[in-house]
Amino acid sequence: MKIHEYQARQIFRNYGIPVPADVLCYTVREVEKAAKELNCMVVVKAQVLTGGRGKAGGVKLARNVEEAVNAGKQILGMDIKGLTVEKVIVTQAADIEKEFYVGFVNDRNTKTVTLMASAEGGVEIEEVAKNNPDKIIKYPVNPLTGLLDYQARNIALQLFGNIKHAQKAASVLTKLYKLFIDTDATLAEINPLILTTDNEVQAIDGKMNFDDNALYRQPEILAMREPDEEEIQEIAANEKGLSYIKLDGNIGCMVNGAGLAMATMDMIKLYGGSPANFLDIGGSSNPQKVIDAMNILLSDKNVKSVMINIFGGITRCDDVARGLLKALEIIITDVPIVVRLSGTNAEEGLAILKETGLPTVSSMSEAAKKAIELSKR
Amino acid sequence: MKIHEYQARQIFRNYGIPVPADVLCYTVREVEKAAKELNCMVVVKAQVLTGGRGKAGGVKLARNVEEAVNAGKQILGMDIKGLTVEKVIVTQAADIEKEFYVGFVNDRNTKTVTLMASAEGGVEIEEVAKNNPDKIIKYPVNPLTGLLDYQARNIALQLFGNIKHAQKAASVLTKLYKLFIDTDATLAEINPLILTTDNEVQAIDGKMNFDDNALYRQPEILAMREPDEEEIQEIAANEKGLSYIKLDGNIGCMVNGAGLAMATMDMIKLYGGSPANFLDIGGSSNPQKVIDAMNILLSDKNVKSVMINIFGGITRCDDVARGLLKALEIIITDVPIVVRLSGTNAEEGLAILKETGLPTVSSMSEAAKKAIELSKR
Amino acid sequence: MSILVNKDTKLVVQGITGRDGKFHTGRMTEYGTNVVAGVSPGKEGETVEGIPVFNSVENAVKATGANTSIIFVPAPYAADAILEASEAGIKLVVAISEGVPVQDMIRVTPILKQNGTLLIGPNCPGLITPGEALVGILPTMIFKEGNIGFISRSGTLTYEVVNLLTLNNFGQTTVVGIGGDPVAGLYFIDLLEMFENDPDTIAVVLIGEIGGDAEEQAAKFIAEKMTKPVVAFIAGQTAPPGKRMGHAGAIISSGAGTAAEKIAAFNKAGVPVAKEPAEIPELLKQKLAGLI
Amino acid sequence: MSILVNKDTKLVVQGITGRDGKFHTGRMTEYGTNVVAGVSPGKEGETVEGIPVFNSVENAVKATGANTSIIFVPAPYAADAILEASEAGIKLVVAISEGVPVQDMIRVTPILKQNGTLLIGPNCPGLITPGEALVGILPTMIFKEGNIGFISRSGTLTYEVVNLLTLNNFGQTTVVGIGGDPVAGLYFIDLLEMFENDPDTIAVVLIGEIGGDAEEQAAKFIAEKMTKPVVAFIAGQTAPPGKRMGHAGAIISSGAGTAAEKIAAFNKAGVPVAKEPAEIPELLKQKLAGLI
Repeated sequence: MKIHEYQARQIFRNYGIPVPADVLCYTVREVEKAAKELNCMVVVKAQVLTGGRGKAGGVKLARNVEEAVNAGKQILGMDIKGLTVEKVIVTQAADIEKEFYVGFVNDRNTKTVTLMASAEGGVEIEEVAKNNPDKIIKYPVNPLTGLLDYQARNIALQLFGNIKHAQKAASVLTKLYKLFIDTDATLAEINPLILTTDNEVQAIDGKMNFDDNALYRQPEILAMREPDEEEIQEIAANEKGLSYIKLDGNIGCMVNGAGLAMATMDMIKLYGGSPANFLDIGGSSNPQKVIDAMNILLSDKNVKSVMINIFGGITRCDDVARGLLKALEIIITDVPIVVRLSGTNAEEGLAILKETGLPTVSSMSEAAKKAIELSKR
Repeated sequence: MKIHEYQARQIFRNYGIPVPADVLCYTVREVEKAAKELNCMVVVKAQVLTGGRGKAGGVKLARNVEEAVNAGKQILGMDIKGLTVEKVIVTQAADIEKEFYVGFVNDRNTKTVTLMASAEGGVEIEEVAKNNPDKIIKYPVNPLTGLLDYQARNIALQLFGNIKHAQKAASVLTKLYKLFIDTDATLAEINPLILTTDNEVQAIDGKMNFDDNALYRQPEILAMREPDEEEIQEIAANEKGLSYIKLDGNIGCMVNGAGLAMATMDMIKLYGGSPANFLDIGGSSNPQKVIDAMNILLSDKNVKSVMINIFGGITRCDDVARGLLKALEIIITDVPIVVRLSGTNAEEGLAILKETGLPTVSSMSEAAKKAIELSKR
Repeated sequence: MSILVNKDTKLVVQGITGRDGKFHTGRMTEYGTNVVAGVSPGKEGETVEGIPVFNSVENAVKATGANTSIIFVPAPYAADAILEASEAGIKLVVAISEGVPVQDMIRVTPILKQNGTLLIGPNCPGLITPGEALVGILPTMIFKEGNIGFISRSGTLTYEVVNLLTLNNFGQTTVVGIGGDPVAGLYFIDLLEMFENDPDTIAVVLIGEIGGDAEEQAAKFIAEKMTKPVVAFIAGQTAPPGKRMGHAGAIISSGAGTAAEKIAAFNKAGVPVAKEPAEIPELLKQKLAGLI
Repeated sequence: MSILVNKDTKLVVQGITGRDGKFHTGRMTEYGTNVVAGVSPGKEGETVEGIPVFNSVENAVKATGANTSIIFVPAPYAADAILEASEAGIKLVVAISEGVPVQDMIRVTPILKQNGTLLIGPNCPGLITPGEALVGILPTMIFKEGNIGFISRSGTLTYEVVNLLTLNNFGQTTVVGIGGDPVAGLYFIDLLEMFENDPDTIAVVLIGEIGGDAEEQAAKFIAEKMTKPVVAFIAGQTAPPGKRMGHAGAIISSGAGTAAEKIAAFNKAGVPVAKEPAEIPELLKQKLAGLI
């Protein structure tokens, strides 16, 4: 789960990390009011759940209220990577002496929360990682001790040189680590963390992602969720026990198992088709789940054919077939469907489906070819 | 640092441990009001910072308001181990099915926070430890992981037998561990933890001690301090860099170093005298410290003679002697003083003190003998 | 021979009284797995599918000498169950539970290392040594004794490919589903090393997917350390970046973890990568014949 | 010979730029201790008393090969400094700092164990091997080379007794002040074992005090494992229960930790306990002569 910059800033503040004041605005009038109140040089920043905001013109410096209003006009309503900007923050512009990058991330290889830090702040850390990997400090935190004070201090000292600045930065690092752990984050990033011209250390941008598996114990984080339209659909699917991601092709896929679902999408592409979605219905033969899945699939008007790909394991294909049968009685659609059943009791399952008149096959590749063919009619 | 039961109950509640409601009362009138409001069988309990309250008659069951008032009259103002009862709590009497003991303590040997638990609750755990040591479960908690859920559950299951009761008790154990760690406690004890007749698990008494060395980071705990007269004196001494404990003898002791101070008291006793105090002035030659120490010593009117026992290490005896000289110029007393100086530059120190006319000696035993002799004049 | 589980496996089932725990205990016992104990607090003395139940793993180990554990408890309690098994001396823990928070796994990892406990999963189908022991939820009928090692990050895709292998007469030494979570127990390289050291395994099939760089590390390990042939498949070539494809670990982050990168790494390591699952048996044949 | 510190000791001083750190660095260097480095964050490149200063223990160890550390930082930062030393590979840490919270020491303990780091203190005067190395704040003029091992929980009482030993011509192999805190690094039994194994030590003087049961454990260890004679003294016979006698660890809790119990334990173990410090040299003479 992602949150907006303004939400990350608030979490940072709650943990005592210095963050300049900001005002959340939904309208140009609110931008004007905020700029007047701040009464200084401000930055107007689009609040959208995607990166590359700066490059797209979603962040503007304004020297006075008039400029802030203009920035607000330009940014509110603009489109950034397919997302419409519905809100901005107006924040005091900082006097930047130097910019740094600091962030914590769950690292698969060391199986730790890992601190990433760089004196090359303000730019995308992925670019630094690609072009100047030696400019990034990677420090895996021992989960049993947490980030110790001396560790934070030594790393901050490497970045900042000056011990007084380093002590302020070390305090930010230990707080950022604490909030990362407390909130079950998967990413907590300050970019840039700045040294101001008057020797203060401040976070002037923030990004946080959270572990979906841990949201059950993070009610305060969950309450911050502001999903876009696509995500609303994904969340709704999740609540029905389905895992759904919309893609831009025209062949709907319904598969049991995430790996097989990905392999199915890949195969459609390999054979010259284009998958409309990822959809994993998991391991049950419950007809309701199939109905829910089909409804989600078919809500995408691009879908021209559907490929149902089931490998029966513990769940037997004959049970799945019976479930499908019931589901297909209820679903009324003229989108053609091809069903592939394989694995446990596949033959019995295919026999059950015969009566539906649907094309039924026993190999994935046949199913994919058929679905592509049907999509082109 | 110790706190009262009513304060421990509040901490327990803050962490979600079930504790029956209680009302703190300073007067019989307040007791009456509380008993009326609770409108049930109540217990009136003296709030004093010492053990053995029950045996002394400081805890009384009252079946109605009249009995509660009588209990309040008896308990308020009573003397328990030299302490006057100034307040009581009135709390709902519980329907006890069974009593247990659970507590966490810092254990020197395992160097861990150790859980102590027993199905023999409600009596002093020290007696259980003496008479039925096998009835006590001792579980050292791994500091790196904390008390894990399965550990709490397994221990609770050993005590309670029934899994539903055990799960409630396990939840109390994990909360008690958490508050122990969070507050830098040295003891957090629930005795008894009860199973009620309607299958609830409740803490109906609580005791907590805290690490004096950690109070600097526990402002909320420090704010709970309610020292008695003796402790006020000890705290005042601490603030002056002195460590002072009043005893009931008549020979005042002033020593540099805690071990040597204890050995000095012991020697006075060994030679037939009786020490009036423990007093460690630490390792400085600052005259003000000597003045403060003498003032504290002499505030005890039982003191008939004073033994100053200094072993010069890093702090040289001649410096100490100069400090004493200055201090003795300011202090006006007719209590006789004997000074012992040994160690670094002891001879120079003794020479400096010659002019004061005080008896000066170079061995501890001589000093003790002299002080005893002086105390008997 | 085989890796990790075999006739000497003495299995304890944590969460045996739950729906899944009970069902799969029956299946594992049927397959011939030596299930010696179950754990369900407060139910010591009962039996499930004929297996004695204990209050704790410690009690189960003391009474039965269990050396391996399988965990069916719900995700919020999984990490605690893993630690309980490890602290009780269990040397291999297989966690089926899906949806375990990453921080829980990070906290568990160093304790397991201290205790010398191996973990498979969480969010995995478990593993099987055909003809000897099933410790997991895999459908047994598709497996066949043989000499191909098999490692995969997914469930049904594993069954799909194993089925193809068996149909093509490639039996398996051991098939391991390591699970789809970002931070898990054993990774590809740990298992590749075990298969390399297993005398009965002559080749390994590896099924990877997008997210992380476990495949890249596996490729490096294969190039540097392995003598046995390996054939791979990578799922998720068409997955969009930034989206979690069902598995918590299957997500392309900031341009890293793509299928293209993984395929390139394998190709560089001399590991043929199948374009689709059906191609795997043929690639294996050719690789074993020294043709590719 | 000696224990723990000697001519091979390469000492790093943590907190070298503080008042105490600086003062005692001078004293230790004067005594002949091989002080190789100091640590004070942000002051790398400076020198104190001629000793080079580094930003971190890690840097100091890399540059100088330091193997022992002494800590003078204030109590709230002491545990962090201990961990820094241990994680940097230091094998003996001596923590002088007074007033360290017990929980900090409890948290530090398992990490030190993992790293194989020995700790003396906190709240201790350190240790000295006369003629070889001083790692602490003890007044050097009272010590004399010889063959008596010495362990104590207190400071000035140690000096009092060592002074008596030296005056009676009992020189010392190593004198260790283990500190007065309830949870500390090395305890009596750890050091008794080291002295037992030190060929130059012929007898040990042990100065205990009220609180805890380290003395009782020492008595048990002596009875079961030691061949060398031990003479003891216990301070605090007249201390009231429930009061902390200066040292955080010197408190009689619920009737346990009394001097009487400790004296009884030593008597049972055949360890003579002096009635007053002045008696110790005589007891030692008699014990060494086999008279008691």
